[in-house]
Amino acid sequence: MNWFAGIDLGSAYSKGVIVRDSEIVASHVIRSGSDYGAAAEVIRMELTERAGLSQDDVLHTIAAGSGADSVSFAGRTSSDIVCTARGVHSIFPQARTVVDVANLSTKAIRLDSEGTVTNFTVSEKCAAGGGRLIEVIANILRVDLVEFGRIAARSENPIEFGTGCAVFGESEAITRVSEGVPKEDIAAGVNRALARRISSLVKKVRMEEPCVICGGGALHMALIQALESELKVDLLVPPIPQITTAFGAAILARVAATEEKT
Amino acid sequence: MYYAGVDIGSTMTKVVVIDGSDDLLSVIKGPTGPEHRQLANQAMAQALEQASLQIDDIAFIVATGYGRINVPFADLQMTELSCHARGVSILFPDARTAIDIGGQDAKCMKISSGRLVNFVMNDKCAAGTGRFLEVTAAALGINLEEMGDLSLRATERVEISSLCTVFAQQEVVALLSRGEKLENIVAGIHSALAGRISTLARRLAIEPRVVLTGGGAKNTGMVEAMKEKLGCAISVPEEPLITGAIGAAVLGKEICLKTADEHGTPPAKPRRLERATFFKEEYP
Amino acid sequence: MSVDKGKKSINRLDSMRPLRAKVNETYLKSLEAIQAGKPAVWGMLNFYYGDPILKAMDIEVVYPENYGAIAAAMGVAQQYLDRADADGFPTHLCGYSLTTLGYASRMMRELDGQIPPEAPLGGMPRPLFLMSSAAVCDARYKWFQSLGRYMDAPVWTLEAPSPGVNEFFIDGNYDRMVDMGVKHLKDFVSFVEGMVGRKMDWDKLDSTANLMIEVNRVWHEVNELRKAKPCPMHSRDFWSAMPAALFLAGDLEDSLNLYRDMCREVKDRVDSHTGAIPEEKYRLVFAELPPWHSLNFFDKLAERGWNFVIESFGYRPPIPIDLSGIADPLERITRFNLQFFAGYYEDARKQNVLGGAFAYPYLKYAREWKCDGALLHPLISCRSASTHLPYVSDMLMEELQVPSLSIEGDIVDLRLFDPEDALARAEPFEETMRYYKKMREQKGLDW
Amino acid sequence: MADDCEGLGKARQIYSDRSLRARELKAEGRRIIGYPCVYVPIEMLTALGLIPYRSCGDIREPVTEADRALPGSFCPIMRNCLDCALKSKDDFLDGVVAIHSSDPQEKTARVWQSYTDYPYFHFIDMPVTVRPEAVEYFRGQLDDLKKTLEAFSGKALTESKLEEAIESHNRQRSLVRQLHELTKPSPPLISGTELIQVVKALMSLPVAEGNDLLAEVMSEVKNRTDGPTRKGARLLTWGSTLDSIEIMQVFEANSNVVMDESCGGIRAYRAEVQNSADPLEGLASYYLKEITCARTFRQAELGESRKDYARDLQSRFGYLKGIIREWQVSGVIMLLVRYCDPFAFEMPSLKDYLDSLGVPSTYIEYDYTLGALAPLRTRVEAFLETIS
Repeated sequence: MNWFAGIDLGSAYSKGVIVRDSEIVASHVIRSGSDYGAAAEVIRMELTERAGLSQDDVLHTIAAGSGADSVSFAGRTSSDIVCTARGVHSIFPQARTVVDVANLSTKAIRLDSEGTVTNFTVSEKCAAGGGRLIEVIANILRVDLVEFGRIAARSENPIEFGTGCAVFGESEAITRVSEGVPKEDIAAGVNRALARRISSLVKKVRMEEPCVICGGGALHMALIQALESELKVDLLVPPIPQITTAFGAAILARVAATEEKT
Repeated sequence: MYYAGVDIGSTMTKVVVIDGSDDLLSVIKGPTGPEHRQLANQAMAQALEQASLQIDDIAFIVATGYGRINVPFADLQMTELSCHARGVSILFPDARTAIDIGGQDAKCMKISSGRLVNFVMNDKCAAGTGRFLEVTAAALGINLEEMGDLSLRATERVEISSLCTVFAQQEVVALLSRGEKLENIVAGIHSALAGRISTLARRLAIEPRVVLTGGGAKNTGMVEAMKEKLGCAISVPEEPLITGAIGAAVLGKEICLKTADEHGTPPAKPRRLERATFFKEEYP
Repeated sequence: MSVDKGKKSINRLDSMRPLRAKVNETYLKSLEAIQAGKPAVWGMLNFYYGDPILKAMDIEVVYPENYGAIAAAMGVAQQYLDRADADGFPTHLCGYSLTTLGYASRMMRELDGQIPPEAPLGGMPRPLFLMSSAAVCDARYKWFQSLGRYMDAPVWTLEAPSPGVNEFFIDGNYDRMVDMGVKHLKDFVSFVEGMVGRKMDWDKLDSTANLMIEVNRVWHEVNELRKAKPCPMHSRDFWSAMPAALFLAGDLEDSLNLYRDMCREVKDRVDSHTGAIPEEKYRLVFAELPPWHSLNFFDKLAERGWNFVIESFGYRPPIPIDLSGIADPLERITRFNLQFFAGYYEDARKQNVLGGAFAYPYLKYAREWKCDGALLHPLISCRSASTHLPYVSDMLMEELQVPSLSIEGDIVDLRLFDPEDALARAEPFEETMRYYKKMREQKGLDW
Repeated sequence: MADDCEGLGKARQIYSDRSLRARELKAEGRRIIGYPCVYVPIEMLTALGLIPYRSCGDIREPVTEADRALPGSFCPIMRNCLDCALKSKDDFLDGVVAIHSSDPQEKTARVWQSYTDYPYFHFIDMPVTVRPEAVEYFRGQLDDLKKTLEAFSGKALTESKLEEAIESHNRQRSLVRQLHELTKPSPPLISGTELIQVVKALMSLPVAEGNDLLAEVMSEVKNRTDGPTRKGARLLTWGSTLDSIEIMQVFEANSNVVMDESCGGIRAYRAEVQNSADPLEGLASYYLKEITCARTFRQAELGESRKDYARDLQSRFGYLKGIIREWQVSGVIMLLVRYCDPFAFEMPSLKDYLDSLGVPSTYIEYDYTLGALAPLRTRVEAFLETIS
């Protein structure tokens, strides 16, 4: 049988996928921690175990993400943007725009009917528009991410968020708390601020529907809703959004292997 | 007569009660949560209990810090800058410069005859605040407390871009996976932050004695780095966290006595602590 | 010489090397002269306007902008940046300006006018006066004005008109620009005469002006040859060779011959279909200041077939203009300086691109040099070289279906530019460029 | 309707809904011309019956559309201005006159012009020095503006009409100065917050209506009993633009702001256009020389042969001396809008000058959003604690 693996080592989370043909047979997500190499090994073991395979069963592995070079067992590395595009394409072949909301940065990608990247843009460094902001603020408000979304949905008048910096978003939230602003308005304000920053990225690549949101940020319903109202479209969400890039890497691995054969 | 200072900082909340001769009767410290009002009441109640006093025994209460507006029972609110300056000058009467490395900002204060006369603050970029340490520590998978001792074991110092806290996380992880020694990275982190803060401090002509307060002052590695960057000796209070609260209490005392002189009686204000529990869900 | 370069994937021009050597040599010569006590002037990029005056009067000029880049590359900038910060200058100001403000602060307030010992390449001496320019960036004349906190050297700010695209063509506007320019230069000349206590040698100015114009005409011709496929000359050669024409470094007769040699070599390459890189798959335009400290990053891109065929509007020679009929050298200089921008206005108006002199040239380059993509390099602390880039990228896409890749960097915080990160984007951008090649075909654009 | 209240009430109303009157006039067939900067010679618009309307952007409006063409690290006010235009919040404008007063203004104007299609758009180039040839060139630029305005309005801009317009705008300037006389007492009769509302109303109205409004405000304020209370410190705010009351209220929470030296305050009104045989000449020299914005390169003497820093400071900031003395200013807030280079470079030198006068000052930076006002508040309070 032909199994292929994709590993996506991000700054905050590491994800892995094993596919057979285009079927996901195993996937796994862990915190990257401070050692990419170790994280990659953990994922590799967990994946093969879950798939009931030995490591040699996996014919080819492609690694992507900021830690890609630390994946010793990968055949080669590939750009996370290309992987994300391929991953989305195999899940939603009709997709033309992708928003990948990672922990620190956000990418907007355009693709054509073959899943080829036709345009993309990445968030500016100092306005790190990523899921981190939500994690940080949820922590301030002492609510988990589910609760965060729940209270945000209740807000009548979300606050305005000035800064794009995740760390200063935190100070801002704290000062708002001290001003006695209700939690839900802060939560909703964060989502809206993030959604706005993401939507201007998407506009830069000239969004075309259907539009998919993936990456860790796609786990936040409230963010998705905020983004949908900013962009005035319905967003498609993959079943396990944070592994989309790893999945794409695995698909690429399969393609690469078959190309080598022929 | 007794006086209290309540300092609701971005990460920690501190309350002190002092008597007429500035002796500490109680010191309460706890993490700042999202419900400041309850927190203030709760912490105050604990402080009173520790000093075995009633709320009405307290002649004057000054609130300071981020959450100062959420202390319902306070007689006066003052900025953390004035309170820090006053607190430092109480602990070190000859102090001329105070540097406070807090969780959300860094402040440098000039002190003259026990009062704040000038200040600079960094709250523009997190790279110059205590958060830089917390965030990078987390990225390295170590505790904030370990950092100081770790950095003292450094054989050399790794250059860390002090540009941005958010991206410094990635940088330090990359350094680790490149095989840099953990202690050398930590030393690099301290020196990067110390560089930022000493530059900020230089906006005020620095005069000895220089006193370092706030969470950053509890970090030996940070203190060493600051000494090096400033090129002068640095004093650190026994408990650097409560400087602001002490200053608040003392300023309260002084205001109280002043009005007492002017009007014969100190400003009496009936006050009551709301029954409080930590993190009570505010929104049913 | 080219043997050790052989490994490199960019096939550099041999004729570029003497030009680069000449610039370094000129720098050292003027340094010696200065150390021997010859007065020096601090200047800034002013587009052939003030430089020929100083050159004709044989005055040594040092350029804090260039020195800021050197200080950054040599890793000594940080202490000057910190000093400027400590002196109260906001940290989001231009990194070069903060570097020299910190430098001046150290030199004047700590070292009583002596050049700081740690200063690389002999440092910058106390100036006789400062020549600033309003061109391109208003932070620049405010920067030189701010140096007055530290030094008693007077500042002359050169005016630099920049009207709107349509307004440029209103009757009489151009003549008034010339008129102001000439009057302004006249006063500048007498100011300089007063400062150095010497009179202007007008014949020398006349020949200097002519040489400056001719050098830049040849230099422009060289770059026109790069329209050929494959492109015979890479941006790296442009940046290496440009200072002799842009800052009028060294003897202009020599420069003229060296640029002619370059023209010959490039022409030979065109005739023999020799490209600047082994296999030209993609032709790119590079927008604004390059990452001086990690230029080898272009070699990695060259391996992928990326050829950089045109670049940096801010450093280009003006589109040639015949000024032989203009008797007054000051007027010739003025018109040549105006041509740096004005050369594009006519064309810009025809295309109805109103984005101004800074945006339009990139459309022209992409069209005429047949570019598949643009690599934009926005700089956190250099707004004037960055603010127009989103608009440029938008226009390139709107008008020409040419995509852009934007990689952030900075002029002093070199760590900000991440070559790895940049290379990670190369693969998807190649897909993007291939896609828009098809789009252009559908639109009937011929590249 | 904009006329159901008067004086301060009306100013407040127009401030909170600035385009209210402009839209009414538009409906009556008048033509409205937007201008993003106080350097635009609005007298020339008034003289042709066009209504000048200051485009300010809106601090409450989060920037979303402008990202398409302007980066994040760029003058937030210009970003905001362009954003409002791209969201057609100023769809009542018949045209825009922009000016090269700063590079962000220039870059924004050019993007603005190419992304929108107003019936009329003119960009004025502006020299940076006050040298005679620069004034002459600037006069020529105004002559070009005259040509395009005449073509657009179909009317001739006669000298007499222009002199009339200059007359009434000068009147407005002197009325605004008289209004500021009323901040001299302690407590002042009118607050900094109210002054912002009045000035912003003036920048949204035809000059004649503005002058009527000023008259109303003046008589109302002169014998009011509900004026500001005495708060101890008397502050001067200095900077590029301070045009939103939310920021001013932070300053005035524990002080009285008696003068705002910014183009949301006194800057456009402190001096007057001098009568001159050639009115365009008069306008050119007023706008280039008299408006004290950091963008203009001033020096003690033209072509000075030696820099004397003290005289340099005098030539750049000397106008503040009288204000500080007459208004008994006890502290100065140097307010910087983030990424405003001309003003950012000015800060250390201004501090030097204020120190030489013995006036305490503090430097505050903000990014033209209402996001995080708490740090601002802390800085101001701490500053007030140091000077009280």
